[in-house]
Amino acid sequence: MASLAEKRMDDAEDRPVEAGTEVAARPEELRLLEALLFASDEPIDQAALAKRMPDGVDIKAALAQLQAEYAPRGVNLVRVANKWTFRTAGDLSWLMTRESTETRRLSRAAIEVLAIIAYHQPVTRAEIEEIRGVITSKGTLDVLLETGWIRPRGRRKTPGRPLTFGTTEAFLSQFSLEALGDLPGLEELRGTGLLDSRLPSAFSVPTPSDDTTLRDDEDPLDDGDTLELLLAPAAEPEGGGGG
Amino acid sequence: MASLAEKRMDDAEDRPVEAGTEVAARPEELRLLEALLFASDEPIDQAALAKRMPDGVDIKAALAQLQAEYAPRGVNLVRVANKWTFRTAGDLSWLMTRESTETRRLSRAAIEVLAIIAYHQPVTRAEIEEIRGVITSKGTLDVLLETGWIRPRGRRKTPGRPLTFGTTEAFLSQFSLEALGDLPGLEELRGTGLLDSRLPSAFSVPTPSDDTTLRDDEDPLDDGDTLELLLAPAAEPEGGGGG
Amino acid sequence: MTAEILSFETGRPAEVHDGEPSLVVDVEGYEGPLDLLLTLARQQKVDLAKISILALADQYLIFIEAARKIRLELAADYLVMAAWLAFLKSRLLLPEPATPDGPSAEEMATALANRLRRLEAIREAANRLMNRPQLRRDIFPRGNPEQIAEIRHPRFTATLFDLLTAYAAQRQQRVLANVHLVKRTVWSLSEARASLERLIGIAEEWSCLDDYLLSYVVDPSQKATVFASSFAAALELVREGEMELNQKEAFAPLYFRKRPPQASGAMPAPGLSVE
Repeated sequence: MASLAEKRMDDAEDRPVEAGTEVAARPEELRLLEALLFASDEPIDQAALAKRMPDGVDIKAALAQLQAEYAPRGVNLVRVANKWTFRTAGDLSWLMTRESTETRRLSRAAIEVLAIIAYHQPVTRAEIEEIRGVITSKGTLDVLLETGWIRPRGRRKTPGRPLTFGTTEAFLSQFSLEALGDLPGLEELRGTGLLDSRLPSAFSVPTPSDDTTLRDDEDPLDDGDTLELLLAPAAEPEGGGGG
Repeated sequence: MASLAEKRMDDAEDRPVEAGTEVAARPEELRLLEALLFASDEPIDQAALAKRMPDGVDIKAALAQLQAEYAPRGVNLVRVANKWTFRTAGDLSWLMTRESTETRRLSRAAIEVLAIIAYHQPVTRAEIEEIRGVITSKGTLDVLLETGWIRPRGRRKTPGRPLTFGTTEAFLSQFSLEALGDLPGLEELRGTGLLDSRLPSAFSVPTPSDDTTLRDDEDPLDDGDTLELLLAPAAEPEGGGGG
Repeated sequence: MTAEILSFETGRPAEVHDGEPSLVVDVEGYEGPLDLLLTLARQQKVDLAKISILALADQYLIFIEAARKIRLELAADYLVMAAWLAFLKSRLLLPEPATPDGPSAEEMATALANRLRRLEAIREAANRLMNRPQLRRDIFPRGNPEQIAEIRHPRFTATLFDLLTAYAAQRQQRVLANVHLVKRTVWSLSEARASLERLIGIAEEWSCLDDYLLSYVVDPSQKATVFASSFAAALELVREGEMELNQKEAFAPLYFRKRPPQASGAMPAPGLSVE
């Protein structure tokens, strides 16, 4: 058996011939153990290892030695639930992640909410819902906050102290706007045909501003405000439960 | 050593804190590399490794060093299909056999056809049959395609537009070949002129190549080509009906 | 002779079933005539380059004869090869014609020898290939690979056009919805008349229109439109002789009653009589 394997090794050109001299005296059982542990598709306990290994090997000692050998390496021999397996060293777990970006289109609802925030800011969730005529789901605001294009500005000085939302600089850069005032107004929207020209004369489009200074009717955000709290429906009783 | 290690085993579930002194000076990049390569069961190419490693690391040198370090071990760093991966040492196959799931037993005909495809690629079914002096049954090609070791590459620009076959990366991986040039006995075969005298001079192919770019005398596969259709005898009139 | 032919059975490299009886001309076991020829050639135990094609042809023909004697079904390939070898043999034995057209017998013999060499070479290569350490047979990859976690960072896209379209569409939709609501709050003339007709059905005596209307119309914001429509409708009903209206002075409350069947002017109204 061994001679067959040796012959195979001879025509395998991918293995360098010389070995590190300092490990020349490494006991063969360590090689066997590391091969078994490496190839196993699940952690193995000591008894199972012993069954596979030649007789007379002190498995416990060999495992201990192997563990010590691999301790400083990028891969460690670890014991999980009394079974042994190789695992990436804990301090290198960052290597085991890959970051990637994926392009996602905003949902229709998100774009609608974003548009209203842009034109009507500072605006509360209840006001957004009044304009849209539908409840805004928490998910929609979550997504918009994730884009970084909107931000909670403060709290409106009304009962319930609802959050006010506004747009960010990232919003301007996303839509290639120099300033929020560059958003087209009523006449321009009419000019492009986006707005019906027969709208009642009382119809108006606000002149948007993303001035960061709070309005008179706005309070600053509370210290304890976190996004989690900000978006909880309870914070805005008039918003109602997300439909 | 054993007693120390034992003590470590007892209190350290994960890994001992201090390192063996002989590897204390081991460069960090070796740890990173071995972690990356150990974690994957697929070979990784140098470029992909470089992308994950800190800048300024000489990947090639580090890989060579890692390969030398692991050469005497039960797990070796090998290069297959120009990519790097850890594999159990070839001489330990006697130990690992129980690990092996039912290995595919190829028929003699399938082995021959595989070898012809490997050494003569790109090659058509008719050319395979010319070398073997016998019709290739559809079943033989089916079995080989199922292994994933061969693939239809394109169509030869000759009457009947027969398929050309070549080997895959899985083939190189299966037989631990760094590249097709490492096929055993390839040099001798070339020396005897047996590889290139077979074909008409227009198709002279002195060396096998699994380069995915098609040869001058190859057309790409048609959109509608499916394996079912590809292997139907009708596609290669010169192949005749399966024996 | 048969024994000699069959002796090379044992020399076959692979896939001959061990348990088979030894006195069988086993064409089935061969991968075609070239394989058979190669096996026969091995019996000559010489370098294929120096093989006697003449002797090989003889052996092949004898084998085929033996197979035919025991009425083995032979694939056409074998018979074609036999015919060709018989032809080659006769060419090799006869002196070459003075003006040969096509390849000479020697060239044909060499070509055959080369084909055999090629087949043997590829078989040798196949053997060496299969003897290499094979994945999951001799050597193994990491059995329990660790997944590389993918951290996805979404990049959201939206265009200014999307934004403006969404805004304009929403605002417009709301405005139209408001206009619709306003329409519903306006009392049309016919609505007013229908209401008044219901009212005068009750009011035999002079009643104050304002009181009726106020109790009828709940929403104070609708007061103006209700009064306007009702007044117009009331005038219409008076003109048709259905009711009588009475008002003491300008801006005073309006009184109305159902017009008595024959009481045109019989009962003096408290104030200004509209007729």
